[in-house]
Amino acid sequence: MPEILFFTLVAAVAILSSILVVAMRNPINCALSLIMTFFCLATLYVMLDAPFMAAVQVIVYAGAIMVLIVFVIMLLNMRTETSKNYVHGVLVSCIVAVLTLFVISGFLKKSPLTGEPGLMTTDLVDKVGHTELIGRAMFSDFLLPFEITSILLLVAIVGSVILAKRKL
Amino acid sequence: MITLHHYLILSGILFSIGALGVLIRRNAIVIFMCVELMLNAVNLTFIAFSRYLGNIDGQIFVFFVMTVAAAEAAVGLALMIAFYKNRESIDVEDMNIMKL
Amino acid sequence: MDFSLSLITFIPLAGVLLLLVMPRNNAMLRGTALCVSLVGFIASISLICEFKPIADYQFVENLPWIAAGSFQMNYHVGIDGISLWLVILTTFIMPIAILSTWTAVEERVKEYMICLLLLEVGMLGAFVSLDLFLFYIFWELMLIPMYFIIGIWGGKNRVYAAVKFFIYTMVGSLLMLIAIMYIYFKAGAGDFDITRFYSIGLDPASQTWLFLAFALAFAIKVPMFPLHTWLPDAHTEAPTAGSVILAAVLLKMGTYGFVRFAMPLFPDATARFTPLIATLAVIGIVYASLVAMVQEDVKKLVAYSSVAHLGFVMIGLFALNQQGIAGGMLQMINHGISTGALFLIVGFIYERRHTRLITDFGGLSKQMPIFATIFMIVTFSSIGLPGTNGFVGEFLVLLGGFESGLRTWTIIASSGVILSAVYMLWMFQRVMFGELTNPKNQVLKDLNAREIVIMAPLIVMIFVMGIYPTPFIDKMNPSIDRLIVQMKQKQVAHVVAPVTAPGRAGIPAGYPELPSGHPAGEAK
Amino acid sequence: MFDNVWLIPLLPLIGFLVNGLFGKKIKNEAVIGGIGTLAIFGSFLVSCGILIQMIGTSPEHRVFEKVIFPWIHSGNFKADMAFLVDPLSVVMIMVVTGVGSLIHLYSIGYMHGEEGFYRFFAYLNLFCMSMLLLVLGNNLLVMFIGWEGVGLCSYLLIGYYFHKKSAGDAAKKAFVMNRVGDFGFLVGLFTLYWWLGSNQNIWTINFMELKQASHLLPYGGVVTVATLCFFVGATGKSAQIPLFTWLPDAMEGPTPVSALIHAATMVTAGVYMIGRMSFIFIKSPDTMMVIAVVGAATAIFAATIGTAQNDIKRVLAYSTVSQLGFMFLAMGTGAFAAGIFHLMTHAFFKACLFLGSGSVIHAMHYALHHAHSHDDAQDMRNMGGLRKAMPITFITFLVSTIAIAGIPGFSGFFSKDEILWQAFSNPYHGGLNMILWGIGAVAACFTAFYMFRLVFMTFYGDCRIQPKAKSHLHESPLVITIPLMVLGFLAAVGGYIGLPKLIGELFGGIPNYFELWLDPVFELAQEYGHTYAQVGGHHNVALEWGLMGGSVVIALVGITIAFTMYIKNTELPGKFTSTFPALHRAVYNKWYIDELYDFLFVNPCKAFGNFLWKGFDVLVVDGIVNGVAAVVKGWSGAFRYTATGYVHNYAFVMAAGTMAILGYYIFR
Amino acid sequence: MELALPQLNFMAIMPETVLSVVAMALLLINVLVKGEEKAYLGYLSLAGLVGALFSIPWGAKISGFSDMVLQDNFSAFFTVIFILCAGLTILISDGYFKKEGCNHGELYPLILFATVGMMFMAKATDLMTVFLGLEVLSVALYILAGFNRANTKSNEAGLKYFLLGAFSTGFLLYGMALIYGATGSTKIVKIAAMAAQSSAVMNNPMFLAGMLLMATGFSFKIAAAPFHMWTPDVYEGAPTPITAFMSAGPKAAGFAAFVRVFVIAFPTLMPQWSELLWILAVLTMTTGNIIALSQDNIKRMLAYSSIAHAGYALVGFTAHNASGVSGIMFYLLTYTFMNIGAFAIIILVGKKGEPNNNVQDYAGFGVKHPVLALCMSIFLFSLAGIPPTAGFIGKFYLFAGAVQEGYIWLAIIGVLNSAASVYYYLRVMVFMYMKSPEEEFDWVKLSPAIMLCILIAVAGVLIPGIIPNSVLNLATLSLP
Repeated sequence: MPEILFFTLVAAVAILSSILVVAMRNPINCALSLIMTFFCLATLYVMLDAPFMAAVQVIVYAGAIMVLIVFVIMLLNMRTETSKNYVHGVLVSCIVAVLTLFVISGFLKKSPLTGEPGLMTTDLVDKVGHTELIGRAMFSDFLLPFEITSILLLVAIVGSVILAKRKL
Repeated sequence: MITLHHYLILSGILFSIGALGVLIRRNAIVIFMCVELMLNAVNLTFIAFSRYLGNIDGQIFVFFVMTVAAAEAAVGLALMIAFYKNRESIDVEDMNIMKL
Repeated sequence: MDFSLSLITFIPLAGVLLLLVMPRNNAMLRGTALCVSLVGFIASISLICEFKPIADYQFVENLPWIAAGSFQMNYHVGIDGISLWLVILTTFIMPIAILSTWTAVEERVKEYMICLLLLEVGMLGAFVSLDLFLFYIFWELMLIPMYFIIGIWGGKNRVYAAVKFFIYTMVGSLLMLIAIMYIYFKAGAGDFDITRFYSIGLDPASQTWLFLAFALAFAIKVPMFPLHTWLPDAHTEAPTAGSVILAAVLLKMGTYGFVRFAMPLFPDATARFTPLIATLAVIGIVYASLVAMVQEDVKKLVAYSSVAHLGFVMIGLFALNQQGIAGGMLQMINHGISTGALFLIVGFIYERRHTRLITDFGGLSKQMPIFATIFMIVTFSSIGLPGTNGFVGEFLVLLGGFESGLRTWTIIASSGVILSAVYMLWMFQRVMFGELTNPKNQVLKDLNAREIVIMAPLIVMIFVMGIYPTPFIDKMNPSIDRLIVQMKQKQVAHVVAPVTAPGRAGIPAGYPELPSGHPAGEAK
Repeated sequence: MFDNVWLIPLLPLIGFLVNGLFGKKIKNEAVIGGIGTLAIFGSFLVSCGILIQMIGTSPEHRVFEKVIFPWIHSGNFKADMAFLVDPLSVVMIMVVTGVGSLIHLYSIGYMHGEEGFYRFFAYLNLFCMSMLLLVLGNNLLVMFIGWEGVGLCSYLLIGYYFHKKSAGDAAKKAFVMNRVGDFGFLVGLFTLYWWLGSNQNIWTINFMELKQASHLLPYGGVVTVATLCFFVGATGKSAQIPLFTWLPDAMEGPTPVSALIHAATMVTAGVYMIGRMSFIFIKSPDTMMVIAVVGAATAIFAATIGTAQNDIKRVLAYSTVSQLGFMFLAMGTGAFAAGIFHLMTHAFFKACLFLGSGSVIHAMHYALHHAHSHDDAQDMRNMGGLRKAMPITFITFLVSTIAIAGIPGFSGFFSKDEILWQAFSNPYHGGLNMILWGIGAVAACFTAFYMFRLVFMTFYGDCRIQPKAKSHLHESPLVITIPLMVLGFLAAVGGYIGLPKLIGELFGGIPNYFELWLDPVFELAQEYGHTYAQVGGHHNVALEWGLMGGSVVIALVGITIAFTMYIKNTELPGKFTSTFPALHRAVYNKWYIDELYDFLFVNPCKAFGNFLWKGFDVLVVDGIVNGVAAVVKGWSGAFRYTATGYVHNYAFVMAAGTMAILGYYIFR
Repeated sequence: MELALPQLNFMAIMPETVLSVVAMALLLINVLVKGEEKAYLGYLSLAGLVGALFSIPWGAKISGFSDMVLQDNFSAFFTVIFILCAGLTILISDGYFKKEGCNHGELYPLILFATVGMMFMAKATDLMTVFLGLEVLSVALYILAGFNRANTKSNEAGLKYFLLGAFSTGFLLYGMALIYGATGSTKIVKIAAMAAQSSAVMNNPMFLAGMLLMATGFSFKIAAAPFHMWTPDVYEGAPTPITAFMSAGPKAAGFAAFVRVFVIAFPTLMPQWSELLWILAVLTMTTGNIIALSQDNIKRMLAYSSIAHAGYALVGFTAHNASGVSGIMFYLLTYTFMNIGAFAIIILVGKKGEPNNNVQDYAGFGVKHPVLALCMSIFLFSLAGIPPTAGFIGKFYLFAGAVQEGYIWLAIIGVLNSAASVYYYLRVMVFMYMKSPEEEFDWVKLSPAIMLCILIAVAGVLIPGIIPNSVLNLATLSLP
């Protein structure tokens, strides 16, 4: 019972802050709200027996990516979006978003969990440790994706340099 | 008892809000942040599934999604800077040289 | 295997390659193109000599071409009596066409000649193909050079005409492509050999749709009545050679398609749609004649007359008897010769006066007697005067039509012989007769040697085919017989009722019923 | 000699080719004319040979077929280029080559100095060839070649003076009207071929085979249809109602042409055709009646118009139409031999008349030309009293006029009388016979009247030519007058080979050679006819004499009226005109038939064609095509605005699309 | 606990390895090469591509890295397409980027990395590899689209592509997540097995929804309507060689992944996705062709045309039988030739900054440069699907596949579209040949590289058009 209360609280904060991301006029405020959401999600990850993911969420997402974003916002010096925050046709977009919600929740409600159950029980996580589990998986079965990721990051680095460096 | 569906519905809500943000905001950076919100919603789904299935694959996937998000953030922001240099704006309503 | 057909088909292609590497010396280019086309013609003459009047396909070459996945396409060519003459017609017309724009086309001669020769490849290929896929390839291949010929070397409104020509034809042929695929899958594993498709028994329902798809493609090309409007535009805008080839050969693709593909492949549907096709053909004849009558542009007039003439061909083909089909086939060749000649004639005066309006002329006979004579012969050939080629075909068509279930249609179609005289002669009169009032016309020069050389073979053919058509008919007869037998065997249900004998009940009341015996015999 | 029948059409063909191809180079008129004339004269000689040979053979063997080469063979259809020599075709070739030769000869003089002299002779030879094909053809198709060939030559020769618009118009009109007839001919041919083929399995268009198979044909019914169609063909070629209007206009051609084509030969092709297929025509009583009625009607109708024309050739043209009507009347009443007989005599006297008028025109033209006058050389109102200046022309003309008027002793009398008598007495049309005879008789009266009016206006009375021109009038050269004389002679005596039985009996039973000669041809037809019509119902010697006398009287009445009006009392015509102005106007304007046709057919056709073109073809048919293109382009123009350039719009579409897909599949 | 490495099988990713190594090496070499000589990097990358081409293990079925990838003929075939695409792009790049003044050496490694991404997509047998391959490709493409950073159009193209691409990634990922949830695996074979085994999975709405969301994600990549909207803007704005690259390679990669995932993972949902693809195909063809009709900018026009071509390929996918799929493969291969060939000509005609990319600017090109115009015509005719070009054979197989499966109406709509498309292809030729030249086209300079590219492209259009046997057989042998 306390769990569900906690979940509800975290979820409410996550939803609220995400709404703020969409609604705030100042991009900095948006970014901060987003960071708030990320923290909420990290909390939820912990509740889902994924402490390592929670940590990564905080470090990578809230720490690295959001800092980058805030930095760029500062760089581009756009404190506020002066007159118009929203594009034209907000109402229709809202309808679509509500529809999205409706559709997604519509099928999610009816969807049982049918996947093949795995071995990673809460006990195992407790016993072995989440990080080790992740690490083992990452460097055995998921070696290739991991390597691809390295290429991806390399590409991103090269690209950022090419695109944003003052002088080439 | 918190069930899987709690998480799924929450992620659905976040996904929808993210999508809404993409649709209605003018600022490219904010739009990108909304995309990130969507990705995070997906991440939540993955991790929830992973937990309830007892299968680690989903978490690994989330890990990669985060990496991708980081890479996209770098490239996307670089693109925005380049655009801003030329146009003094990152308002998506200014991105319409090419149309029709 | 005898490779003569491939040789004939691809001689022009060799010419194209030759032209590609030649310098831009107009005289040389023209000469080469002419030589190549002449070589092609001479080579094709050998076909006539070696062609045996039997029903089988001859000079057959069947080589595997594409065999991948579920498909098997062969390079399968061969000719029978039906396609023989169309091949000859094509090779015969080409040198004439090339000669015809000897001086009219001064720009981009190289491209022009290449287009003409490529066009020849396409046309010949389409006529000799016995593989539906191969046929389709050639069929579409023809569009490209023709498009350029109209579009680059055409008149004022050439772009519109060229694009219209291209897309109009394309729409029809693409639907045919779907139909080809459908038949292929219906026929089961194998190749695209038409003889194989002939023998599969399609159910009437799918025959209906397939026939419609084929018929649309061919009817556009023919062109049949409501689908004809690309023709006047294309003809009017095309340069002389383009018009000549368009009229002489390209339109025949449509009728040839009917007789080679649409009809034998779908006998039931053919029977079912015969009334419709015949109706459209008849409407085409009368309608196009009436429209031709009031045209102000000579070329347009001739273009509309083509619609009418091809209407006759269609009637003949769908009469589905020996005379009708033979007539239709002959009429195809005849139309190629006489209408080709008419376009050449229009080209001659256009080259001199740069106008085609009938009202700009008048009284040319006085200034250009040779031209007048030739024009007159061609005019009468087009009208179908006995002794000229036009008659034999038209007569057999009408005879065949009358014998078949299309009697009523044929009678209406016969009125075309009146109307054709009306519009052709009226045009002839306005152009050639009367006072030579226009000062620009008073200085016109008569045909020069080149122009006479161009016209001479056509004129000869007009008479040869008119007076002695036997060799032409004899060679095609066995193939036509086979076609008819093939179709009658497969026709399950005839929508057009077979000829019903009126019997002897035609004697008016009041006259005594008579025994059928010979009265003279009884008297003695 | 029979075997050489192919020479008959070949010689003129050679003449045509030589003159046509090389005439321009030859230049020498004598040579050109000589070639042309000799070509046809050669045919004449061959024809004579054949005639002589045929006379020598027994009547049963007077049929000879000669296949030259196979022409169109397709399935069960077979038409060879083949000739049929029988008494009927021999008569025709004799007339064609004989009269033809004379007219060729005449043309050398008449066409002297004309531009395109060679062209004229080439055409003339071509015409002779076509006509000979027509009469010699052993099947309907060869006949049809000739049939259309003569139409072509007629077109070419009418349009000989192509720079004149009227000539071009006339030529075109002639050809088109002929084509209307040809359409009928073709349909008739098809009907016959198809019916016999599909019902009796006799697929033929060969005359002899048709003749053998004719007993299989029913009476009436399909035969009526076929024969009526053929008859439409005949009306076109032979200028009968309703397709007669081209013939008067055809006078735009040079006069020898009028003589040869539009009097002696081509226009009689319809009659010949009916004669050739008499055994089929007779099987349809209805058609016979139609032919007779149309013939009679044309005879009287054209005759009335002829009374009011002032152009010398037009009078003759209407006269021709009228005489052709007589021939059809004969055919329609089953008097085939008489019809052919009239055809022959008519060829003589009408050719002579035309040539005579040509001679007059020639002289007039010369005279007026030298007087620098622009008066119409063909208008009889400008003539008068020419008999002194042109005696030979006058005499031959007069003889022919007497012949056509039906004065006993001259050829026209015998033939015309025979027709009238048979129209009266032949049993085919019951009560109608009397009426037919009556109409024929009245037409004969008119004939006499307008012909003598012509003679009187031209050769008698005061000379109305300008004095200046008068002195230039002179008789035509020999080359012109010789044919005139020969034809005049024939017009006078040609009738004696077909003496009516009645008269023949007077002279010791001289048979009607002509009828006897043609008997093998028409025998079968008569037999068929007698199966449904009683013979000799009216036969009565006294009656025949009476009618003969009557027709003479009628002719004399006509002549007298003409004499009264144009010699004795020259104000009468004027008075008559002013008394009945409407009638005169109507007659003078040919009963407004041309205008009627324009109104009924020509103008609506043009208007309809214009409507179809501009109102339907361009607007609707092409409009749909271009409309489709325009609609597609329009959609294109509209749809391209979906690409607004705004990212959020694009994202919106993507999201909406995704949701639509999801919603559809999840909740359906 | 031992770290048990699975069977790695580097053979399975041989070409990718080669290319990655070459690309990284190039990044280093780039530092040493001066501005004018960046072309050498191009040559080196070409060498790398050739190396990759030869390192493809044909005929083998090698799965590696715990079934993350599967090297089979299917992926080999697509790898060839990607290598060709990259090679041809590199051939036309040097001249263009020199002209535009941004011939940075990073271009070549980026192209190679994008190619690597595509290759991974084609051989991915795990949704994770699909996703990562796609991201490598996408990220590289975002950069490449915005490569000419001084050019506002290029900026805009890059940014638009990025925003929309990221957005669509969200949907794709969400779909993958749902599939994962429904089946408990991201391996496509496993997914299929689960669906086949258990009706609970099959009846799970999540499974269906996941499939649909993945379909939309892939649709974005292959530019199928209504997920095509980015295409014209991005194609127009991106540097022309990159446009050429994007129109051919990533589309092929998208199809490769799309086909493999759907055919192997979702055979049980075949009725649904087949129906969906039917609708998408019709929408895509029609939208692409209709809007292309009124385009003046030739790059934009080709963008719409490429949308339409995706539609044609979807026709074959809808049928997903042997003819259809081998048709897709053949078509994508030849489409690479014709489209890049056409873009090569566009590059030649274009001035700096591309102010003259309108159809009207081609007036009289045929007179001034008959050979180039002829090549352009060949490409355009091939795009229009007129024999004897490869475009026709490809379309034939695609539509024949549809007909074989009874999708007659789809085929009919397809050919009607094809007929309509002729109009705008012809329009270019109208201007090239049938209008009188207004300019001298003296800036059109043929470098050996671009000549080679055009030559290869012409050969690649004509040879498979006339004797398509070998290519078709290869495609048939390479079915997934």
